[in-house]
Amino acid sequence: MSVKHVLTTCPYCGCGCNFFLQVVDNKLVGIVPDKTDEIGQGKLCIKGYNAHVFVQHPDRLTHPLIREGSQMRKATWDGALDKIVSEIKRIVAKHGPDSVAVFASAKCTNEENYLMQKLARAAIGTNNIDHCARLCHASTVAGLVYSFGSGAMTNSIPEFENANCLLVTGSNTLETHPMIGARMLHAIYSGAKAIVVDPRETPLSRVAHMSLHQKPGTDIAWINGIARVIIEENLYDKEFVETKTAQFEGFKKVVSSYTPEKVEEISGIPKDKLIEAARLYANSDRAMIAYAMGITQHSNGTETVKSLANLALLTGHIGKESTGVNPLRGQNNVQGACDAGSLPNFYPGYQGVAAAEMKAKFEKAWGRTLSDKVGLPMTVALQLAAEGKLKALISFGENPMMSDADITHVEEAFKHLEFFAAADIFHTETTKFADVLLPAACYAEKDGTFTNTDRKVRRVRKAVDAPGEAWPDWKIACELGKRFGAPGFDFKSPAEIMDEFASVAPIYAGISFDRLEKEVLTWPCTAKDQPGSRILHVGGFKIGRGQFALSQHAPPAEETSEEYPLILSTGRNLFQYHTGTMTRKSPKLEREAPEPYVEINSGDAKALGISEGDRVRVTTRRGSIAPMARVTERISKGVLFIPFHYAEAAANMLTNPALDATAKIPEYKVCAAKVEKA
Amino acid sequence: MAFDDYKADYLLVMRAEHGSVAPAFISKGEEIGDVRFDIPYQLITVLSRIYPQIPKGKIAVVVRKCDELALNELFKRGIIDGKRIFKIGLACDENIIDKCRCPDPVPSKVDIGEPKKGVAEDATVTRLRKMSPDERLKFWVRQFRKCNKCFGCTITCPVCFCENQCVLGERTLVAEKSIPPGLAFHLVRSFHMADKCIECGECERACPAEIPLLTFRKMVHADMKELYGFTPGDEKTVSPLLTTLEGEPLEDEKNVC
Amino acid sequence: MTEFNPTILAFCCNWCSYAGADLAGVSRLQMPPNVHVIRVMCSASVKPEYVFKALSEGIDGVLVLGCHIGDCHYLTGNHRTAKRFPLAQKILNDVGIDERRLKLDWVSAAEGEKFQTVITEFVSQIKQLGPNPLREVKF
Amino acid sequence: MPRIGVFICHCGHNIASTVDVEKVAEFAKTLPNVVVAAHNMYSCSEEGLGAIRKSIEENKLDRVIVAACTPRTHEPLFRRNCERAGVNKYLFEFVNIREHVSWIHAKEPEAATEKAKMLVAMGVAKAALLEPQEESESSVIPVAVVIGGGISGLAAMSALVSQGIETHLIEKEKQLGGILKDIAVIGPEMKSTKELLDKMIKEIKCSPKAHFHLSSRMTDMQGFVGNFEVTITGDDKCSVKVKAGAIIVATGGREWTPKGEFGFGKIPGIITQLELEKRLAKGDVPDNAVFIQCVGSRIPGRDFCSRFCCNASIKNALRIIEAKPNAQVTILHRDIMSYGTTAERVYRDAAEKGVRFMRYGLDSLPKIEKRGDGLSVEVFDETLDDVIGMSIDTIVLAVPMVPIENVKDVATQLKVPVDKLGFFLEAHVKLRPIEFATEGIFICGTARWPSQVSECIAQGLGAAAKASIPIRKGKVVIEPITSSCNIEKCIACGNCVAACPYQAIEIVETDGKRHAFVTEAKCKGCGNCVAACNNDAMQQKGFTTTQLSAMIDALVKNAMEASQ
Repeated sequence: MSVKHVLTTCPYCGCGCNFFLQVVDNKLVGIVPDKTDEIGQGKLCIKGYNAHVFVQHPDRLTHPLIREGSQMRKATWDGALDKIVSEIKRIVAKHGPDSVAVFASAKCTNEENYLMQKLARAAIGTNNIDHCARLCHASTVAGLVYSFGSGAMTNSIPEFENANCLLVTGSNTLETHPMIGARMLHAIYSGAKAIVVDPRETPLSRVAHMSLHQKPGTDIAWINGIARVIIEENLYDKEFVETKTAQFEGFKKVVSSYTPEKVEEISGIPKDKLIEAARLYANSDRAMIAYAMGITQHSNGTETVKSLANLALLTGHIGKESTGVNPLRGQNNVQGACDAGSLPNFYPGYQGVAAAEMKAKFEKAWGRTLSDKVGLPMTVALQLAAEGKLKALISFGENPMMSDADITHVEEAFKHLEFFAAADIFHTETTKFADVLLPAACYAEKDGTFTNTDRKVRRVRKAVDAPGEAWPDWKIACELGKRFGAPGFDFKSPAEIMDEFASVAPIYAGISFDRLEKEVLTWPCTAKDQPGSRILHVGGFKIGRGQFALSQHAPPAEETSEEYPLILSTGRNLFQYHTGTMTRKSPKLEREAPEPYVEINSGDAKALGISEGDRVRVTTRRGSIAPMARVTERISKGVLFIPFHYAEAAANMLTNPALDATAKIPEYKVCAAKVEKA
Repeated sequence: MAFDDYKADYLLVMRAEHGSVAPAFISKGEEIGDVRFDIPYQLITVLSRIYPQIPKGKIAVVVRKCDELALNELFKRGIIDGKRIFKIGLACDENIIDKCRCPDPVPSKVDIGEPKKGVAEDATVTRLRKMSPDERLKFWVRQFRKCNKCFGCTITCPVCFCENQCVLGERTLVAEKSIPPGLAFHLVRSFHMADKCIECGECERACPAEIPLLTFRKMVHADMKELYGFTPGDEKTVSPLLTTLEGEPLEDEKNVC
Repeated sequence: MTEFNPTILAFCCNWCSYAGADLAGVSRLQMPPNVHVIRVMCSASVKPEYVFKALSEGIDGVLVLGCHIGDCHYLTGNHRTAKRFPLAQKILNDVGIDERRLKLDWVSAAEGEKFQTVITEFVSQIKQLGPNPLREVKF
Repeated sequence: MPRIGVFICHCGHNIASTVDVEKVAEFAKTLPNVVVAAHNMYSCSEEGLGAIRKSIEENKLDRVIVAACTPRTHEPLFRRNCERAGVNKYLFEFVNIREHVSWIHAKEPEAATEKAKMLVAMGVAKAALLEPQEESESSVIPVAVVIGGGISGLAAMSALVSQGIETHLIEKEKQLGGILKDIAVIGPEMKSTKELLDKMIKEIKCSPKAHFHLSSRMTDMQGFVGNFEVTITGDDKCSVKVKAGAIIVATGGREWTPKGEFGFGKIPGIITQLELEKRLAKGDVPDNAVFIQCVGSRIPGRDFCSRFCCNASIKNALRIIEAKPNAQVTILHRDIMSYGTTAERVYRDAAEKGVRFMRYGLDSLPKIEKRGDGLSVEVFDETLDDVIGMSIDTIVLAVPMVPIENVKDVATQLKVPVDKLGFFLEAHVKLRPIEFATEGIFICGTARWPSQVSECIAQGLGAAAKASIPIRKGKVVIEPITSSCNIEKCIACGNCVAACPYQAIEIVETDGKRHAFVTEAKCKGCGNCVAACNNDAMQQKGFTTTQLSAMIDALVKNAMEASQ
């Protein structure tokens, strides 16, 4: 009898809680939260407690499969890998390397993402590498890099506990980042004033000091409005603005037109509330901004992010304990996947592919000539595929057929692809289209690291063997790299991969598995003798000055009409996770939220003769689904909310694929819809 | 600490690992390592997950007083076989005693640590008892409003053995209002625990929302004592909720409430 | 604001208290119309969980009526009832719900008058206590 | 999706005069899953029943609700009606808006109508979740066991064997007859006991179906109605197991032994009634005698009347006087209980024949002293208002009948209750007087209560008749309100086992999983286990947690909407 308690990191949200997997003779029997972990503190959310359930599910993929007509036939690893390489080579020869794209995954480890982008760049020769960050915080990376020079959370999770003011917007924190939400609760119940701005009433807003409900897609308006009040009432940090920021005057001019009255008209937030919120944020010395998809998933997401950053610059609430601008990253390793360079415009460590010296540096490091052409973002890549311009795709664990906007259109893309190879742990809506499907190991079956939302690099440890012949993705990437004839793909362990990653990415320079055995490290960690910095921008910005952005309110890409009078917003709930591949195979989670639903304001419901539990039909210009109605006062009049976890009524059949100009993130949060009784 | 001291095949302790403190279920012959007692893991819960997988052999486990009582409740229900368990008594330190407001922190047999005096009362309980019902309700509503339905209080509880079958996950009793789950959730749980809870306080430690669950448990504990003079944690006595009135004062016809 | 009109739930056992209620009806004994009876076979089959559920969802009061101790159609069924509900009351009290919103009493098949008295008294009791505060509480 | 039909009954004016039945019907139409709602004058009339059946067919209903009177009287009728229309009868739900609404809220029509709506809403919510049920049956072993060979047991046995039912009789003594063995004649008719017993025993013995287990006792009983197994052990320690479908308890009672009352045991010449019977049977007749009634009965602690003692004393007084015409016989009593025409006649007859009847009170008990080789009795005569003294040689104490010593053992073996005095307790004194709550076990004779011989015989025959019902039918029907265990959910905590008053539940193991198991034939459907179960594994048919929760939800929903 061998009984193990394996310390590892949760595979769900970006909190990055640590827990022990209880293993008896290679069987997972339970989970024990790690009481010495600074994030979880011996606590977990319901998903964390169930994170072991799907791992040994009978439906796991166990053998490589190759398409033969409509059938998938069992294949050997050699057979499958050779097939992928020969197909890609053929297509590259015919259409050039940029006709191929690789999707990495924010569920995979840093090491794996490092290899996936290396596979695209060094082995295939294209910068067409991207992952689901495109769908969540692409606008954050773009926006905050502009404002501060770095796209990550400026402060750390434990700091929420000591804040005396929280400005939370576009984040249903208690449901989507429960352990961060817990810290916020602690702060609130210890007297901190929380301002929650959201079209829905959330578990957090219910205990918050102020709960404001803006009309979806009007964020820049109310944010600028707050900025104006702060300037008008001289509540801003003049010294900080003068010494640490740029473009204040221009900014001042832009926001001057956002009078409380105008803001109320645009966003529906009462003007006195807006003023109160502005004063509260400006006058608190430990004021933290936290936000998520509600801000980023808009056709003007990047601008909205910048405008939030403006508030911090204006008040100097940055570079100090319990302040800053804090994007709450959705995936367990979306931060790490970006850090590791699974982005079309960045090498590992946010080193631009367009910059000649960076290209040179990596050509030297990898011993291959690299493309200087910025690659295709995931969303654009799929559009091009639909137009037949992108020919081949290798996807590691992505599920665009559920997660991307306007699925009908995404389906076109997959139908048009000449060749599609996927690696995943389960069959998904996307793997249906695969020509080659590879069985991958999940988090509990491999070693590596995740970087959680507050930039902590946390170990993932192998607890049980992968099912059947499944391989960890890093091994798949290595084998593919070798077969493409590229050097530098024979790694024996994730530790070795991390060493190479650290050697090329300064922000990870100090990080190694030996150190992680004893401690949790935070990037930037530039030297082996440094713990890394919890708080960014202390004493100034590495780009010199913080940049005020001149963001103007613009209406969403799609506005309500006679036919589509309601605004549809999408998102997650506490119990399911993203496309449900894992959570829907966990009985306890499924039991809590078993079926697709649409939240509708009780007033609207009454008007439409819809009552709780009715089957309804929700339709937009793109499609139509039939979820169950959940009638509630907790959502603003005229707004609908549908979680996107449910394939049987996929919210993304409805969403608008309109993209943010810079970040190419789709506008998941706003589109025009109608509801009727089904 | 060595196997021979306990003639056991397995040893369940807490030890330092990867810069954390971890529960460790060590088979005979394996390295025992750097054993720690400062972090209060609920080892009985840890054990109860593993136990069904271990068909035979004697298991030595480090137990605090509350763990001992928890074991008795498990023995009583035939969930764990007492003959297979060897208890290594651990006397709690002041820090933990205070955290648990624990009246009785000394195990029947102390092998580790110095026996320390217990804490007489839970300040919050006293405060709540003094309140008017309305104030008390306000207090609890404000607390329970934070509940995020993680089920930590049930999952980490050593005497909560319904496992995946807990009714709190069903829609029958706890209304579907997403989260927080409302008062019924906590009332039902407290009733179910009334004749089992041994006040180890793990539910409170495990609550991300920092709801004073142990305080609630202590109140119900007092109720059971007052009504039936019953205290959970004894291997022999049957729960009063399962016995008839034969020969009890309650048999009096006036017994209505 | 019109006078408070409580909504009350009552569980009656098939053999005694439900029959007692029928007898009250046959005898045309008048009583306030606030009580809604759910028939169960024995008061011992009433889960205290039901009471918690009902009160949490805003019901103003819950009655549990069974046979007199010793008369239970199921021998010692109501003994368990007599054990469970005092505890349920205390738990309600612990969280600040007035325990008088839950009442356990014994009504035999022959006690139409008693049924009337129990109902009338309980309703006026609840009227005194006022609406269940949880009606207003939004979790 | 269930298809529910709701039928509101006017019950003539009984309901309609208070409740606005049309409003209620209209409201019912708006409830989930209701496809039709109607109201009719008398739902229980052939016309009303026909209308319901018609509607079931026309609307393809699979659930039926009648809102009318109490289910305790009319439910079977409406269930049968559903069956006739092809709907499983357990998909019928009764809502009581007469006894529980119109009759008790006569002065508040609006409120009554509102309440009726709520109750209908609750009924609909439950009905939607009802499941079809089948009455299960279990076979019955065509054998009866009678415990006790006294007059009651023999009466029962004779009735059974005369029906050709295999019957085993257990008697602890060597010979049959019980207490009557020692009694020569039975009052008031002065019939000969011997003739009675011999006739009965002879009849029984000539039946091949009769089996006697003398000098034996029941030492164990397992099983349930139709399938009992009784272990009978003889004084010789060897035991047999008998399988039976029904059991009749006729263990009788015994004469209470005085604890020194009036000097009993200390002063010679003071005997009990039974002792006197023995002497008279031998022809040993006292020259004079004083009977003292109610010795040890109708006093605090044993406050019952033993019912036969008065007649017994009168009978024996007469026998003495007949044997010795100038014998002086006095009966000291606290009220003479000689009910029935014959007994009353015999009582007056005795008085005429010179038997003296004197009343004494508990506050002035007769004083007895030894005088010479005789006895002296002093008693305060209430009518003369003076103390009377007399000297006699025999004093007879009329003591009550009490339960047999080992009554508790028998009770625990059979798992049946006894009352405070230790007599066996029947299911219901009026409704089910000769059977126990536990099905298949019956009771007769003095095991239940002190009785006259005639009553014992009557009860014996009655018990036999009752016992022969399942045996003749060959099967027992189990109404589907029994509990069952969802093995998936069950965690074998044993709460239900402890809660079940009928030992119907045990923890068993099926392929490695421990779980509770309910023996349906033992389950009476009290649902105690359901309330004891923490995780809803135990469910009672027709009263599941989902069904009752749905009723609560319906009430909450409608009440909250009404209050807004």
